[in-house]
Amino acid sequence: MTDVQQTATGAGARPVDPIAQAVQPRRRRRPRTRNLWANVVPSVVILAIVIAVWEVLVRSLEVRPQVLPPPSRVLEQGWAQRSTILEHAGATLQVTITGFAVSLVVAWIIAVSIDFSPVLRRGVMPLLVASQTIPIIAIAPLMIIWFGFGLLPKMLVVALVTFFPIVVGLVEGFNKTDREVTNLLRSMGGGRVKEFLFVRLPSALPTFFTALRIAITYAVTGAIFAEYVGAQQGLGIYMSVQKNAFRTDLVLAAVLVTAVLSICLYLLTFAIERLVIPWSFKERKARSAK
Amino acid sequence: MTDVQQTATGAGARPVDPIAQAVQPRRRRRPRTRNLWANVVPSVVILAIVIAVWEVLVRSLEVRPQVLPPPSRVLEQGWAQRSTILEHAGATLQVTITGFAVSLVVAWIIAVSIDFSPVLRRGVMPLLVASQTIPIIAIAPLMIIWFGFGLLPKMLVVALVTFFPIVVGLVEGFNKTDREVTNLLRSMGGGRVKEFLFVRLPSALPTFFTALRIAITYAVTGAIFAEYVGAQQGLGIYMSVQKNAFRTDLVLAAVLVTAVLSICLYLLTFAIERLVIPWSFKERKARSAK
Amino acid sequence: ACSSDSGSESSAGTTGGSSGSSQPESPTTVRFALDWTPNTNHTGLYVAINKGYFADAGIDVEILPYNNSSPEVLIDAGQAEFGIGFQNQSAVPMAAGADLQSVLAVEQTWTTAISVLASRDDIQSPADLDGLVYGGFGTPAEETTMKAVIQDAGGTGEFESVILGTTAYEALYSGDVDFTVPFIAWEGIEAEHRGVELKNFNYVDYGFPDNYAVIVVGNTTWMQDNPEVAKGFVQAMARGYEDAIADPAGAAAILQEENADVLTDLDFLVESQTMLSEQFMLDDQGQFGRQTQEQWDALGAFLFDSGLLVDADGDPLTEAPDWSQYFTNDYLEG
Amino acid sequence: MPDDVAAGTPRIRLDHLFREFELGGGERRQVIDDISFSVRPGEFVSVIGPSGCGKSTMFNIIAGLETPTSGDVLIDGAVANGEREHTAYMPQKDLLFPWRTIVQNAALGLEVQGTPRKEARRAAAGLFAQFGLKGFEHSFPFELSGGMRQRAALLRTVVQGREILLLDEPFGALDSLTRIEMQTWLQEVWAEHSWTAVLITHDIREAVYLSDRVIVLSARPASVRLDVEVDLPRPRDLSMTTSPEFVRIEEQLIEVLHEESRKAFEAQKALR
Amino acid sequence: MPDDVAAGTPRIRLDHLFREFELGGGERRQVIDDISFSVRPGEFVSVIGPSGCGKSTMFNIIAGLETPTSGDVLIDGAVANGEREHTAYMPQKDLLFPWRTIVQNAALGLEVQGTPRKEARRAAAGLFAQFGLKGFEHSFPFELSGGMRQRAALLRTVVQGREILLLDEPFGALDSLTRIEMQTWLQEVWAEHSWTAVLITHDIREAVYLSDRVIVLSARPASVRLDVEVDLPRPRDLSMTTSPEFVRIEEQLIEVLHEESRKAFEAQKALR
Ligand SMILES: Nc1ncnc2c1ncn2[C@@H]1O[C@H](COP(=O)(O)OP(=O)(O)OP(=O)(O)O)[C@@H](O)[C@H]1O
Ligand SMILES: Nc1ncnc2c1ncn2[C@@H]1O[C@H](COP(=O)(O)OP(=O)(O)OP(=O)(O)O)[C@@H](O)[C@H]1O
Ligand SMILES: Cc1ncc(C[n+]2csc(CCO)c2C)c(N)n1
Ligand SMILES: [Mg+2]
Ligand SMILES: [Mg+2]
Repeated sequence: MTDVQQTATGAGARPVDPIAQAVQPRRRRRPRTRNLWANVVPSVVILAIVIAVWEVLVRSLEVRPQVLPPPSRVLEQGWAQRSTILEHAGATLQVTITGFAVSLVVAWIIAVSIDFSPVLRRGVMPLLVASQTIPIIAIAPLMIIWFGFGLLPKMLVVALVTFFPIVVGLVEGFNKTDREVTNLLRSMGGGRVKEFLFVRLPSALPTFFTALRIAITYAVTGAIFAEYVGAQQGLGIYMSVQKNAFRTDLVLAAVLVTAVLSICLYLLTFAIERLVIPWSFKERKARSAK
Repeated sequence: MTDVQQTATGAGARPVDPIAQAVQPRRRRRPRTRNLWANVVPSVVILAIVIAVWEVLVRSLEVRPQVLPPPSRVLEQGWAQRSTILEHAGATLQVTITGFAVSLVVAWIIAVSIDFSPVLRRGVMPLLVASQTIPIIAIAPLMIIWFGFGLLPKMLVVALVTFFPIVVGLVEGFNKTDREVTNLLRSMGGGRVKEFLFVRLPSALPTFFTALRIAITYAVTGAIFAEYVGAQQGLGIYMSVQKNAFRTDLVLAAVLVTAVLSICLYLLTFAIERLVIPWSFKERKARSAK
Repeated sequence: ACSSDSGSESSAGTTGGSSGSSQPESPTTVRFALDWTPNTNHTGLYVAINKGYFADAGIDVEILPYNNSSPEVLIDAGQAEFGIGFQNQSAVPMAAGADLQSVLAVEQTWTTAISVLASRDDIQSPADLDGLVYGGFGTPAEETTMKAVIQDAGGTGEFESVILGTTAYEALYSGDVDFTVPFIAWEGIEAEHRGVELKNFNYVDYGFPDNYAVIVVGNTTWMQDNPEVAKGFVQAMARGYEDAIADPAGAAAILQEENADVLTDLDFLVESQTMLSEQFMLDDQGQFGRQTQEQWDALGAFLFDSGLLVDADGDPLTEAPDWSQYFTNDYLEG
Repeated sequence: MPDDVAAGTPRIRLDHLFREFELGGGERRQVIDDISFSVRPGEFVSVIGPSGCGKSTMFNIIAGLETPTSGDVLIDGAVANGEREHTAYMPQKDLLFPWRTIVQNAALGLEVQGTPRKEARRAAAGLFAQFGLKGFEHSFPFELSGGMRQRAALLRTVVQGREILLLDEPFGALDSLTRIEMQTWLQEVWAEHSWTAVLITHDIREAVYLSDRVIVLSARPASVRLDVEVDLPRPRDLSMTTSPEFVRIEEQLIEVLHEESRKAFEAQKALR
Repeated sequence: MPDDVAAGTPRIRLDHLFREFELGGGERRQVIDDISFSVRPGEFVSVIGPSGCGKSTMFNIIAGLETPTSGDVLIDGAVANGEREHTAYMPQKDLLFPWRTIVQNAALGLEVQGTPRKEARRAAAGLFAQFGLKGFEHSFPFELSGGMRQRAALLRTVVQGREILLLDEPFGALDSLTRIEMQTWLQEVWAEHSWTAVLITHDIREAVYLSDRVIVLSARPASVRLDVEVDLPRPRDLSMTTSPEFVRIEEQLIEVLHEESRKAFEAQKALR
């Protein structure tokens, strides 16, 4: 029954968010707070154990901090250098955000064009897939040769790393609309453009946000990557320099900051989603409460 | 009707392969050969145009080959160096395959453990998600400090890059099994282990292959990446060296080889899938022929 | 033809088939980390490989190509036994307690300079570099070094720095950065060949003491544990360099032969090697490879005074280190 | 069969309709094989036939979404192949958009046709009481029960003010109880308006209960196998489903249908 | 209501069954509220009730998949709360596994219970002719029509040789035509075996047509609203569905059910 009900509105089928889905047990019946609690506690416990074991092992085996510093030292030294690290993090964030903005614009343009032209779709999609097999690490240095070491090549690297999942998400989202909905709209007198605006676009939004979520975690890493290859500032450069200065502790501190940054951006997408497509949230909530 | 029918067997719902799906129009009614034709021709045409424009532009603007060589030169020089490139490609392939094997083993172990223990799931999954926000570019050089220039750190990088989608695919796949199937099996006298063997495992396989496909394209890039950071052989090191020797043409030739390698592995997964879960193929074919 | 255990006494004329019964069955593997893509700074290594000097010493050399990690990091971490270093660069981690020792001076004097495009009329002295952009390599000492030079020339020492690594020179030629540090005998000649004229500022003209521009660095603990292998290695390498001094053209050809897929322009290699061999590799006594306490002390004092030296926690050193610990001629001579 | 001339110009007339699909590789599949029938203004006609026989294809042709390979659709006597402005179409699944509230969903047709938003929504809201949706204007579809969703979908269909309603298994996804309620309700609202309606259904009882005429199609390629007038008085109520006349028609339909279903099934088996 | 003592020990007896679910946050939802009834050996009982009233929950309790909050399930007179070995269960969706052929699917229950593969499949294959599946042993589920899949699911259920069959809306997903065919067929095979069966359905006609007794449950929390004996002779055929006795029972059920449905609906509305 439920299945029938759910798939009945073809256009509204919920996309699968691999991450969000994997994180949360599928059928939750418990209220939010308790759920959060149950979700957070085990990870924190495991994390604490890992960190404790690391600390103890490193200290007892007297591993040199250049090779592997204890977590306490990472935090301590990272804290001592917090202003420098934050400054670099700011630069990275700028690259991430501008690059991601470019990525979004490009992805939307490609996805919408593809949606309107089946020939383009068949022509472009395989190329986009193939483009993902190109090792960015090899292209990034060339980018610097081509575009200098300003913001541009870094933005391009971020865009290159992130646009693909967004395009796929959008194209897939647009295609959620099944034949029957198209027929319905056409029977009402709507053409391809109206079909797009009234159906394909709104029904693609949940999938779009799922893709956005996946893409944004790549974005920060992509930015750091681009910086590693050549930059004035940024966490990538910072890590590279600190590594050559034998400061593994500071490298790890910067890694931590990167992870925190990514996770924040990841969580931010939920807030934006809630703002843009509140109906999707309401629906999901109602369904899980059943 | 169709929708009801398809979702009726909850355990057998087809996973969505973002790439495969995006490449092919959703409802194909035409026979295979013509379809292939229609799919391949547009991409080849577009690719040919891009290459031609590139060639003409580079030649007429007299761009120095160090900056951007014409495609003809890439092919020509790449061909001249084919034995060296192939040798390096062999090394990369070795890293890719051993690393991917490790990744598979680890992913299965994690996914199965998670499937059997909800606490573990809630504890481990958020950590795995967080682990994906760690910039590998920063960790890879540390790996070299820790594990040297041998196969180990490179295998680890490949595994680190690829295990996550596989875990997510598997966990998601295992969870495709809905309450009613579980009830059915339990009413037959099956416990958790039997449920896993009889239902969860086989029903997860299609999703697993989808994830495998996504992961394997990352694998080659991951290997190259690891080599870039430190290796004695492999396409990564080849590209790095050639870039420093201002041989952009050879860098691009190696990029081409990388892409071809990735695409071959990608296509290989289809063959393996067909071998392992023939029913899934038959079913899909029957459905698209309808 | 018989040779002793370490093979250090075997003559130059050894014909290769030297498998004395006393020699260990499998040669010891020594890993050597490079600082850059193969170039004339490395000639001795490739000559020694090519001519079998390492094999004679029972050593199998494994070359670790350049990557984003500096050789010092790899050697300190025990992932390489030896590698290329630079006196002014390697001194920094040494002072911070890295497990490193310099065992061979490949180039006796500065062979790098601060370079700008010759066409830049606005830059007449390092003082004019204030506010401009430096294309850097991500090594710990470089910014401080630049700063010291600029200040000595009367500037403030405030400039921007972009870490580009191997792309730095392209960026200089294309004008994307204003100055960087080429090796005169490598990027210097290369620039000339491609028609780019450079203007150089030499360190010694701006208060810097002299510097062994290229050295070979080893892992101290490992060398102490394997003194014979270390000696065999250093001496074989020295012989390679000595051969290069004696016959630059022949050595250049070997360098090319050993790196056929990257080095193609033999004329360029010969020119570079000739310059190195003739101008930079021998000391006052006409000897190769030796380092002196005076030069280490002088440069060390400069580094210490400039506040560049820090301990493992990043705190500035309070007293000057004992530089005699950081280099040795023992493996070369013993 | 009713005589067109005697009864005036029929609202819909299908005139020797054929339809084939190209399957690629030169193959063709014939789906509709010479269908002709008429629907009078204000008449309620049900079409019933084996699964996959071509019912929806026929609807698409009437709705102007597909063109016949040969033959014509005539609306009020004029050829109207490919014209979409005459019919409003209600699919089996409700196809309510989850991102629109019920009133927004109901106004969809008008909005697509270019009516200003406000006006369209006002028009739609006016019918909510009659459709038993009062108070649910600003709910989202997932907040409604299956029957209410189906009513909303019908509202979306009729508010367009088209001459003809095409209902493609509107109650197929509902459970039997809700279905019976919806049938009763539909027959009430239909009595108030003078809609011309064609209904596809798999439910024989539903067809007889609601219709003035029931048309049975053959297995694919679809042709008219039977065209039965249902001469029961209106308004009908549930008790009438047990009347001898009702039962007679039902039995007649079941028999023909089973025969066609069996044919369709045999054809499917032969394919294997 | 039949008297247990007079009729011998009932096969199933529900004795003042209650069931609540914890909703977290201290809230509880009562789903089953004091259900008691018995099923005689060989009897066919249908259970009918509004959507979401608790029918499946009751089944799960009988099947031993859930335990009652209070009250007991007695099988052949012995308390059997949480015991799973007495019943075989057939869900609404066929739940055939796409990776198993039909015979492998049919043998699933035996395999899970530990019967060696070959033997299990041989046992299952023996029933194929009777279930109209001869020749489809090595087909995959997607190659079968809806009715055949449902028959395969029933085969998978009965081959386990359990004393009691629990059928949870087995024909809910079929279209009306196929459904009627399946009902006729089920009633034939049931006549040959002496299965004790409990059937959940939404289809009143189906309930009356197949059962010896029909039990109507109230809206949630479910309790027994009505327990009607269907005293029609067997074997029954379709024409019997129009007999006065049949119609009388049907009308009685419709009335009670509508009342309950309305209650359930009101309750839902009140929640908003
Ligand atoms: N565009 C098309 N190309 C090829 N075949 C088609 C096309 N559209 C429909 N068909 C085929 O025509 C036949 C009839 O389809 P249609 O949807 O009209 O049947 P139906 O009677 O509505 O079936 P159902 O009862 O399942 O709704 C089917 O076999 C279908 O596969
Ligand atoms: N584990 C559970 N926890 C909380 N509530 C539950 C649980 N299982 C079922 N329910 C609730 O119990 C009620 C009855 O569910 P059940 O599935 O038994 O109904 P049903 O009569 O089978 O419905 P349908 O006709 O739709 O099949 C529903 O409201 C449901 O949400
Ligand atoms: C041939 C050659 N060219 C450039 C560098 C890069 N590099 C590393 S350290 C250093 C000195 C400046 O601080 C320079 C120029 C190199 N290693 N070898
Ligand atoms: Mg249809
Ligand atoms: Mg139920």
